[in-house]
Amino acid sequence: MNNNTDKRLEVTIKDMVLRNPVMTASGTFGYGYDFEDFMSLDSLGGIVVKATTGSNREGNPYPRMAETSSGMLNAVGLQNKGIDYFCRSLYKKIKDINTNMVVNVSGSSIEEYVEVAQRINELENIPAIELNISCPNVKQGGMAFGTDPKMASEVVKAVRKAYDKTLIVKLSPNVTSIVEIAKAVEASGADSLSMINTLFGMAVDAEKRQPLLSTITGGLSGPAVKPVALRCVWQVAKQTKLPIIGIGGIMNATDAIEFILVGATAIEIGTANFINPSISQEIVYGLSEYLDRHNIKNISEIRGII
Amino acid sequence: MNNNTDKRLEVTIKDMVLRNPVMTASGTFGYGYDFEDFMSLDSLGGIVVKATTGSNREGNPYPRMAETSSGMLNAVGLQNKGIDYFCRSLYKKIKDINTNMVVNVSGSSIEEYVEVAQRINELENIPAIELNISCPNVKQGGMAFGTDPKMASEVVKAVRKAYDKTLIVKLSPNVTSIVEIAKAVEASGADSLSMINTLFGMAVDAEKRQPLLSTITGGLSGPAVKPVALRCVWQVAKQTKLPIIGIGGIMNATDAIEFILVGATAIEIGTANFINPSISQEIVYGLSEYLDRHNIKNISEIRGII
Amino acid sequence: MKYCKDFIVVENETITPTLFILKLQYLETLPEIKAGQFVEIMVKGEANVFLRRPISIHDVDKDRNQISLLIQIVGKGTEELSKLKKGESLNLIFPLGNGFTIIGKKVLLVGGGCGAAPLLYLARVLKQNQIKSDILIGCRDIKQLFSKKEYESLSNLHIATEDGSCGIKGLVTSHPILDEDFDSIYCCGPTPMMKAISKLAKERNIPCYVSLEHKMACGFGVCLCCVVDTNQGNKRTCTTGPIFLSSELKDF
Amino acid sequence: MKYCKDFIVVENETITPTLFILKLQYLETLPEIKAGQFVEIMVKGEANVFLRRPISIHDVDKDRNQISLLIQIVGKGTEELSKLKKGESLNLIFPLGNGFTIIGKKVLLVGGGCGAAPLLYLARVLKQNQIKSDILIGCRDIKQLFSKKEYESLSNLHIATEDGSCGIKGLVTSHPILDEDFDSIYCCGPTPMMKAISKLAKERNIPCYVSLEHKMACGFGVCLCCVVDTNQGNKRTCTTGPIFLSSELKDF
Ligand SMILES: Cc1cc2nc3c(=O)[nH]c(=O)nc-3n(C[C@H](O)[C@H](O)[C@H](O)COP(=O)(O)OP(=O)(O)OC[C@H]3O[C@@H](n4cnc5c(N)ncnc54)[C@H](O)[C@@H]3O)c2cc1C
Ligand SMILES: Cc1cc2nc3c(=O)[nH]c(=O)nc-3n(C[C@H](O)[C@H](O)[C@H](O)COP(=O)(O)OP(=O)(O)OC[C@H]3O[C@@H](n4cnc5c(N)ncnc54)[C@H](O)[C@@H]3O)c2cc1C
Ligand SMILES: Cc1cc2nc3c(=O)[nH]c(=O)nc-3n(C[C@H](O)[C@H](O)[C@H](O)COP(=O)(O)O)c2cc1C
Ligand SMILES: Cc1cc2nc3c(=O)[nH]c(=O)nc-3n(C[C@H](O)[C@H](O)[C@H](O)COP(=O)(O)O)c2cc1C
Ligand code: FES
Ligand code: FES
Repeated sequence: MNNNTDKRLEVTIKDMVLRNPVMTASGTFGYGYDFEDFMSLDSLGGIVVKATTGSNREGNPYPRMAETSSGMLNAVGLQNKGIDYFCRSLYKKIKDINTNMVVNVSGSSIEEYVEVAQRINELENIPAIELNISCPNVKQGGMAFGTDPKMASEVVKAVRKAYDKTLIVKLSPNVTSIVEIAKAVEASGADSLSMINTLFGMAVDAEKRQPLLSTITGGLSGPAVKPVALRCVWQVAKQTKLPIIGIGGIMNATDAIEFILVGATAIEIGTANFINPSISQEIVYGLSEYLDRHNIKNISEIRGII
Repeated sequence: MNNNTDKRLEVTIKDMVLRNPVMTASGTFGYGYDFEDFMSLDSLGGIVVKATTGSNREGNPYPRMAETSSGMLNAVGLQNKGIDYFCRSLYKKIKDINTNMVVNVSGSSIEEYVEVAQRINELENIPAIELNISCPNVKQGGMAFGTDPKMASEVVKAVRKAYDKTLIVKLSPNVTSIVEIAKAVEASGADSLSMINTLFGMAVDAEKRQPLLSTITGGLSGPAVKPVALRCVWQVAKQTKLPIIGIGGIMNATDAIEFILVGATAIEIGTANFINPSISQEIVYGLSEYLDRHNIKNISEIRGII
Repeated sequence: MKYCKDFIVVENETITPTLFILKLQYLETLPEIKAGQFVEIMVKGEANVFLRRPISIHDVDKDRNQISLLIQIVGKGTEELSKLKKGESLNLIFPLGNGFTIIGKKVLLVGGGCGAAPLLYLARVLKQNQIKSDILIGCRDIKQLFSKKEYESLSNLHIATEDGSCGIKGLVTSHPILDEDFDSIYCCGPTPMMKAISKLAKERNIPCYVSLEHKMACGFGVCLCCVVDTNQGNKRTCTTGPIFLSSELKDF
Repeated sequence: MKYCKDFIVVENETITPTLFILKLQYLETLPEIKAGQFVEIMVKGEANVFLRRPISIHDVDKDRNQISLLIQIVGKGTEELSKLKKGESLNLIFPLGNGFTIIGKKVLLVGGGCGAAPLLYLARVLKQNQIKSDILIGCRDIKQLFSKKEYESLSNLHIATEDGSCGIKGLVTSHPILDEDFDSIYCCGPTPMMKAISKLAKERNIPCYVSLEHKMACGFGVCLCCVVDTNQGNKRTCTTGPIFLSSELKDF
């Protein structure tokens, strides 16, 4: 069966129709076209491109990466060329990719988030933004907005006013109660929640006696974080009504199914793209196989049954 | 060199002198004597025995364990026979073990914590307690005390009044700011901080479509959590003055050194004991070797240099 | 006394595509091992298995200092073990668990599928102690049957196969040998089978021992992950068990 | 076009206890590969390596559709690769990176230790293009020297060893060949060496290309982990590089 047409996998997130629940995570899939050599992008439900901010950002100094047990730390720090460049140059390159092209929006102030959202609102072929209030790799803003329910609420309200299309808000796991943040974001007008962003971590070179990242701390991703991500999705699915996009350590279709079972409507593949650049397409096939094997008529039948 | 006598490794935590920084973590080392077949207990700096509560607890139903990528989830839920049984029966079995025998103290109320601490205060051969305000596996108390600075402060103050010897408080990583909790605990009279307890997580059986733990969620341990643990120790070491015991995913001497580099005075080995029951003793040897190789005269030279 | 030591694979015998027997050589003198005890295996290799895997001791050859394990492939750990080659080494913690308590002079052993693993060594021990045993093995078909000759040399072998390709056709619970009288019954296999046999034994007031394969993190009593609900509350399967008198278990 | 495909190991040649050459067979027709490009290797096996490992293409045999990699064991991934046996398969993403830009008619190649890996294929390409090249290799002693015959057949080989066991005694930077005039210099090796050669080249106004071995998560431009600070800000080493004109790098 051609998965492109496996109707059982279709899901919707507010106004955005996804041909299947498989999306790719911001910061791990470039602007999509980098993967054209390895797979057909139109097999995917959606692609979330790298974080875009108000103006050009150089990000953090090298080294920005450290491998850990079943995972990696990154300290990229939102390197990107800013919203102007995005609208002027990148948008043209991605606007005809035949899947939902979602932009991850970041900033250091409410004004910056709003400005970027407003500009993207005008781009016809961007059906949704993912508001990144959970990046642990920048000093100002980023995770701060995502760890305080009041700040989270403020930024979401402000962006909601400026942005008409599907508004996904990406949550941080580095909080005492992710449910509290999720509820605040829900009440402030978000259409969907995606989670989790990276866990706040660090790595050390014992021989050289120094940190492995230039910023000392960074964001942990990969299979190591999956148990935390599943717990977050499960908690939030039980206590809010918004469609959830599950993220964290998904390496294969079984992992994706686990997220759907605990309540995710869609999922995003992150770090796995580095190891197998065609994994996201393979996971789409894997989902169809799972439905076949378990005789399931529509993926929604198993959503949130745990 | 016999590590038992490698003076370079000696450390102190308030009034407790450890012949080396290597301790074993509560819930992973039984009451110590279970490991006598595999190693000499007197090679260790200390042993933290299983959580003890006011009265008998049956813990959670089976299944209580799920394996994850580079880690495991547990949902034991503080099963133990209570403080009476501990004083009456277990204490006799452990009091002559020639290392620091520390008791992990848990409870559902401040009164329960105080009662247990008081009783242990009277046991001559228990030089310290580790106050467990961070267990994610019980409905009441446990982690709740460790995720709110005010509650943490209250329980520590109350126990401090009832307990004269070395008071270690074990912190949860499942908080927005571990530094905030650490400072509250420091100000309330703790002598030392140990961290981290397990990360709050969950695991799912995609084929059977059900959670793998009877309690659905549980506590994640093992190498998967090491980056988070290192980050917690590093943050707290920079912002408080208390000696820290580093815990989380330590599998070998290199891992132990990493914790010391970011500020830990001692470390505890947890899940690794299940895989290699003589690992804690091997890590003591590994530390001596590291000091030899790097020509370090005393372990304190490298403490917190990152 | 428990040990944590390397063994050397002397044979890896394929029984069916998902069932194999590992014969392992110990380089020292084997300690006393009771039937029903188990080992915790460190699984190396690309499967990237984190915890050890508990496996019953299928047989013991004291003279040669060898033990054998009967293993069914159910996941990545057992799959990895199935690839072991002669000469490779394997780290075990052993012997673990309580082992069977032998009661009476005429006993019945009941095994289903690969769960029957500990019964071969039990039959051997019973014979050494001049206790008369019958053994009833249930399996899907004749291809799943293993160690038939050994069983026959140690005990009176009775067989039930689902397709009738060997012995009677049907489940073990329908085998006529169950109508005979025994001093005790020792049962290892799938939980539904063990429950059915327990029920039968209870009705006839025969002590029935079962072997529980609970998930374990340590296998030697320190993690409290493997508990089973008993008349005296939660007990560790790895130390109080894995062999329990079925009447002590809440669920049986 | 980039590919993610399996290769088959046809040879694993040990040079020194920590240095080896893997010769890999591609089962299709190799695409165009530029000297200085690299591959990202999926490392399977018990080392439990999470990310791929970037390794330069040491040589290409177009006729046979083979490539070779020169690898130094520095950690668990390279250690695991060193155990590969003839016939085993290896998954690669390739070809990655920009490769060398060839400038001029008389060029110098300078390599230190295993960093010299990409220079063999560069020398081959230069010869194919009738460009006269000298190659200067520095290493600890004669035992560390590899592919000597190949180099000699492609280029004028000059050697500097720390102990004088081959060529001149001393560091590459003290070799007289550096006094000659070149249109460009291509330098691969330890960072201090590349910096020293760059400095020398700068003084004499010769364009000098260096190859950076930054830590990479993806290797094909999407993670932004591998950046280097250049005159135009942070650039990805894996796509803009790994070959950079040293005058463009802030640190050089
Ligand atoms: C005391 C004891 C004795 C045992 N003796 C034998 C024996 O002699 N021969 C034999 O083949 N097996 C035996 N087992 C079961 C064996 O331990 C498991 O099959 C094995 O651990 C599975 O590992 P895996 O990595 O292949 O499977 P995984 O990939 O971990 O899991 C695959 C599937 O098996 C299930 N599973 C995993 N571990 C267990 C477990 N401990 N019990 C039940 N189901 C499990 C999982 O839920 C999953 O559905 C015994 C178990 C215990 C506790
Ligand atoms: C473009 C490129 C081309 C390369 N070409 C070659 C080559 O042809 N031959 C060769 O032997 N090596 C080459 N390397 C280096 C090689 O990638 C690393 O040595 C390898 O990834 C180490 O993996 P490991 O698992 O053995 O080491 P690890 O266990 O990961 O680490 C061991 C030690 O090596 C260091 N290290 C790890 N990765 C790198 C890295 N990427 N760069 C520098 N140090 C690192 C670590 O900090 C640590 O000190 C190249 C690297 C790059 C980026
Ligand atoms: C190198 C890298 C860069 C990332 N950049 C971003 C980003 O710009 N914006 C964002 O919201 N998340 C970013 N993330 C987080 C991922 O989108 C994802 O939430 C996280 O990696 C967990 O998923 P995984 O375990 O599947 O990788 C980044 C992750 C990695 C590894
Ligand atoms: C099975 C199990 C039981 C545990 N029981 C306790 C406990 O009773 N009290 C406590 O403070 N921590 C308990 N812990 C947490 C450990 O002491 C330790 O903090 C945690 O496992 C992280 O360390 P590790 O990664 O080295 O295992 C338990 C952990 C495990 C795996
Ligand atoms: S498996 Fe750890 S106590 Fe039984
Ligand atoms: S390694 Fe990912 S962008 Fe270079």
